Amino acid sequence: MSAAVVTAEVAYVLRLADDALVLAQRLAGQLTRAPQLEEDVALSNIALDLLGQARPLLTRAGELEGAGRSEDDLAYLREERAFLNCQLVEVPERDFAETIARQLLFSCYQLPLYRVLATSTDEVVAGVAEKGAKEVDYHRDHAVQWTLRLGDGTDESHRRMQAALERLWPYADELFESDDVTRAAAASGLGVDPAGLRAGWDADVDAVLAEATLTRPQPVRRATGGRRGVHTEAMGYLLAEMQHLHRSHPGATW
Amino acid sequence: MSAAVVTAEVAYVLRLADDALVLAQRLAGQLTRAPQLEEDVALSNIALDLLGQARPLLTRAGELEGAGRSEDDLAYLREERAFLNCQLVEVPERDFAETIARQLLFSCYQLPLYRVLATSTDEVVAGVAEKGAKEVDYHRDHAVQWTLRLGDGTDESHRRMQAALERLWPYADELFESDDVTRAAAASGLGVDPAGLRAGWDADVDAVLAEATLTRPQPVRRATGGRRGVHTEAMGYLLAEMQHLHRSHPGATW
Amino acid sequence: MVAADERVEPRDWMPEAYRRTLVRQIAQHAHSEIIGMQPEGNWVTRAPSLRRKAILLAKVQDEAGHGLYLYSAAETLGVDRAELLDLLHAGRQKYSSIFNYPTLTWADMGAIGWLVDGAAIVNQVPITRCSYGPYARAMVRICKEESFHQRQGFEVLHHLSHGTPEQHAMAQDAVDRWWWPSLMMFGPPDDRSPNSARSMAWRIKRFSNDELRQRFVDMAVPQAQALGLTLPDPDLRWDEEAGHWRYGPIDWDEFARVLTGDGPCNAQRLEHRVRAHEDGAWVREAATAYAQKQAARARAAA
Amino acid sequence: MVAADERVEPRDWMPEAYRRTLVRQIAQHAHSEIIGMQPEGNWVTRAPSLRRKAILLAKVQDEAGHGLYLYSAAETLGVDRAELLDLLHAGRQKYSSIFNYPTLTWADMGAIGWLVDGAAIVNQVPITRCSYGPYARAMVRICKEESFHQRQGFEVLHHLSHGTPEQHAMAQDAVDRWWWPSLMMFGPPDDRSPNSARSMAWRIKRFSNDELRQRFVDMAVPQAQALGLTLPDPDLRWDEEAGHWRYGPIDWDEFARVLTGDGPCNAQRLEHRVRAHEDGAWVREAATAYAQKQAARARAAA
Repeated sequence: MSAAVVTAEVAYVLRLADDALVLAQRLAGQLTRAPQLEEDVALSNIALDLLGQARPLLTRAGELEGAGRSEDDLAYLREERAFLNCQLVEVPERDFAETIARQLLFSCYQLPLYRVLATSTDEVVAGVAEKGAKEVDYHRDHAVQWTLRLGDGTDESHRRMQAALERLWPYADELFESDDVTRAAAASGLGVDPAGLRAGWDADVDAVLAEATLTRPQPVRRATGGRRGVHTEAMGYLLAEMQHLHRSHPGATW
Repeated sequence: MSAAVVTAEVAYVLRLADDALVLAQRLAGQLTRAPQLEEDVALSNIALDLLGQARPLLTRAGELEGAGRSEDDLAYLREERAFLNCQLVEVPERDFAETIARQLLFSCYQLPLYRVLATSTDEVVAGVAEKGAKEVDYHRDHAVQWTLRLGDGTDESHRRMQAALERLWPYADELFESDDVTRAAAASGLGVDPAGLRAGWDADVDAVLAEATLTRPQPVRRATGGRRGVHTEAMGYLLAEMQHLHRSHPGATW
Repeated sequence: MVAADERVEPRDWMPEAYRRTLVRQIAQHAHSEIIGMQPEGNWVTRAPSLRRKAILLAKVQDEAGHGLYLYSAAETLGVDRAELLDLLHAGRQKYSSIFNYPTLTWADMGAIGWLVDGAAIVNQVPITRCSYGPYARAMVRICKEESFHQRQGFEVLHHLSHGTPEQHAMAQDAVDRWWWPSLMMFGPPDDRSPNSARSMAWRIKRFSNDELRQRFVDMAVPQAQALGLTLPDPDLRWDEEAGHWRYGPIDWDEFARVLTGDGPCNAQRLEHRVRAHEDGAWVREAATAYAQKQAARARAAA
Repeated sequence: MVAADERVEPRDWMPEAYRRTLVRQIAQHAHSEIIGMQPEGNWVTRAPSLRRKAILLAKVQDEAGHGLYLYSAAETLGVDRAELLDLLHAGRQKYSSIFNYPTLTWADMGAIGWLVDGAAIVNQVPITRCSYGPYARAMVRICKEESFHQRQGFEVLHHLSHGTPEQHAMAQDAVDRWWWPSLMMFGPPDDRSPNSARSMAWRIKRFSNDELRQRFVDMAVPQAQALGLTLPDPDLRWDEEAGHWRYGPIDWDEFARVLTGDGPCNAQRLEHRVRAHEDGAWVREAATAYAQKQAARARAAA
């Protein structure tokens, strides 16, 4: 009912776009709730960067699809099963430690990904990735600094940061899944097969955890499905909130 | 943009319907979260009763309006500013004490209201009210029993129940507001001017609070506006969740 | 008595192993009812019409009621509900693995009703004749309500399947996702189900896993045809000779993964349940304290 | 120096009453920026297009930035941010009452930008020439950004006003609700504003409440005409002789009610703020503990 009808090329770009869009939406939901004003600034900045990446990617996906869909059509008028983001970005955070843990796991994946995508054969993808890599470098650094502070801060912050990692680690494997879409994108030069990014991610994250006196989780569970439009139950609520107003005024512009 | 265009008759019936619909929606959101299984049964039962009252009232409002709108059109395709429920029923509960406090304040108002409405000149309203009064009698009793248990239970439950009353009391005055709509409804025999219910409500609730060793709050604030479609900021999220799926499939039936 | 096909009642003597097996099974069944409220409860606030909202709400309420009967049945065996809930919350008693899958669209309300309740009924109807009286009687009532739920689920899917193209696709997608997990509800194949034989000897169970699974498939295939939906099994074919629908291989690795914690919602379901229970502790304590005060007042007044 | 129209800088001597007045005003202004994030933050996740979402998000971020500059300006007077936040959270310092109204529709994002930011600019532009240097300089930057926000708000309303009938109605409704509260942002009328005279003498304030209010009305009326929206004041009329738009009576009782706690969102805004602060306590403690450990490590290594 969803991704099955789109080409591998469109699906690949949508995955990139949806990761950025959905994480921006989650971070935007944290606005005015940060532990200090500087973090309201920092988190909204990250959200703005991600939204700024999502928009040209959605537009590009619409162009590649060739059905005349705009960035807003794709953001506001797709059903949940047609969103191709990884599940990690949709998981609602329950405290600041989870916000940071999610950002750490995701940025450590997105940074090397964007560095390679900067040479994509698709000019839009390459442009977003080149500019985006600089932004994500900051996102990663922000997450690393807070991981150190929380991991090596107080007993409570250590406990919370470790718990946040335990909760989110099951969503990490999905970032590196290969399938027909990623293989086709890698073959054509449009994209990257993310399996190749795994070793670097492991080394990067492990080093941060070690310095932060945190332990790498060993979860039983491995989430999967987001890339095929199978999401967590939290996703429907995120979309209901995001899309409701737009869908309430069919055909209107804003 | 909202209630201004509807007649007093339609507005009156919509107010009754929206009170029941929105409170049913709030209670439904508590499903699977009750402190014990018996309460999951009891609260969903109350939600079902209220939903069962809302549906014929919405249908009737649609008939009186004469624009061909069905119960679902009115529930799913109205904007927030056209919902005429009191604000009390839309306030999200933060713990079981608030669920109970809201139900106590509302049922103690709805029960005498329905008893009078059972003689409404409108057959649908009279029918809903007659059947509904028996249901609400149970809702009130349920809320009273829990108010006693929580008020006169442990120190913690007393503190929480008192805090819940403090939070919700500002929404009580709105239940008894008179305006052109209520006066017209009272004059025609369709409805009741709720100002006349205030003294009975005070006596009823005060007696319960006294037995429950709770203190009647004296808040500075008096919420108002719901009857003119001016709601709390929580209302938009409630409607986004409630309406999203329906609005995502324009024209579909279910 | 078991051998003589009579009913065992709470005050009758029973072997300890029989009692333990029954407690475990009834508790697991009760836990499944209350955990099973979550995937459907997930759509009550978003139901696409008020009529469907009322039906779904009533259904989830019924499940809470089933939980209550079943915990009561278990209590006749000398355990209490709080104890059983503690075992559930500690992860020491199971619930049906089917509820570790997420409900992603409204059509899942149809698929759960039709397939999951359908499979549950096939599993449970024989229990209405099981050897332990209270369990058998609870099951009579539960099966009656579940038949009703199954028809409602079928009706949801039928309506979607014959609705807009998007609704039809939504229905097909839900059936694609729920079909195989439903077949897994009957448990591992007979040659890998060590406890079955004993349960059958004790007449807690009356048919083997594979027998019940076949019965379910034989019912579901023509219903799918009536719905205008396909089942996601390329090997599905009618075996004229045997008079059965033959189905393809089941992914027992997936079954094992979900059973041992690696399902999409295992952690979520249990956390939700534990949170509701913990958040409600102060309420239960207040009720107890109030009841004690009332009793003391009654004594003082007497 | 004040009298000589020069700037007072942090190290300059200043009368204690001048310092106290400044601290109170700058703190209230800073608090208004951070409380003011809430009504707009309320719509970021629901913005109807991605472009508007980005603009709104950036605007709310700017408000957090304004809060930071202003707390820094206050800190030059020898108080610290934590102290001022405690006073806010305890209800002992105020923020602008305008933020005690709810944002009910998307059009409120336009009305807040156009009217609320518009009124704020009229109030604040004179402060860019106020006698205290750090405050004046913070205000230069803030006013520049707020002009930008005001144009964006105007643009949102303009688009809605010329959109579908529902969008036009939404815009009109928002203006109907925000107009009078915006006029109240200039404070009570001059004859009931006891502190104004002193603030004007100290050049913390440079124009009276009523002067600024009139300036705002004179700007807003033609803008409303350009928007194709009406202002909810039947008494509004052009006074040819004076060259001013005359407006009807303001409901000062409503102003007093909202100021003293009986506004639609007073409790909600403060609770939200206090909760964010309390929920973040462990994070701030962790940052402090980490910084101390790092400092100790640096000393040990030295």
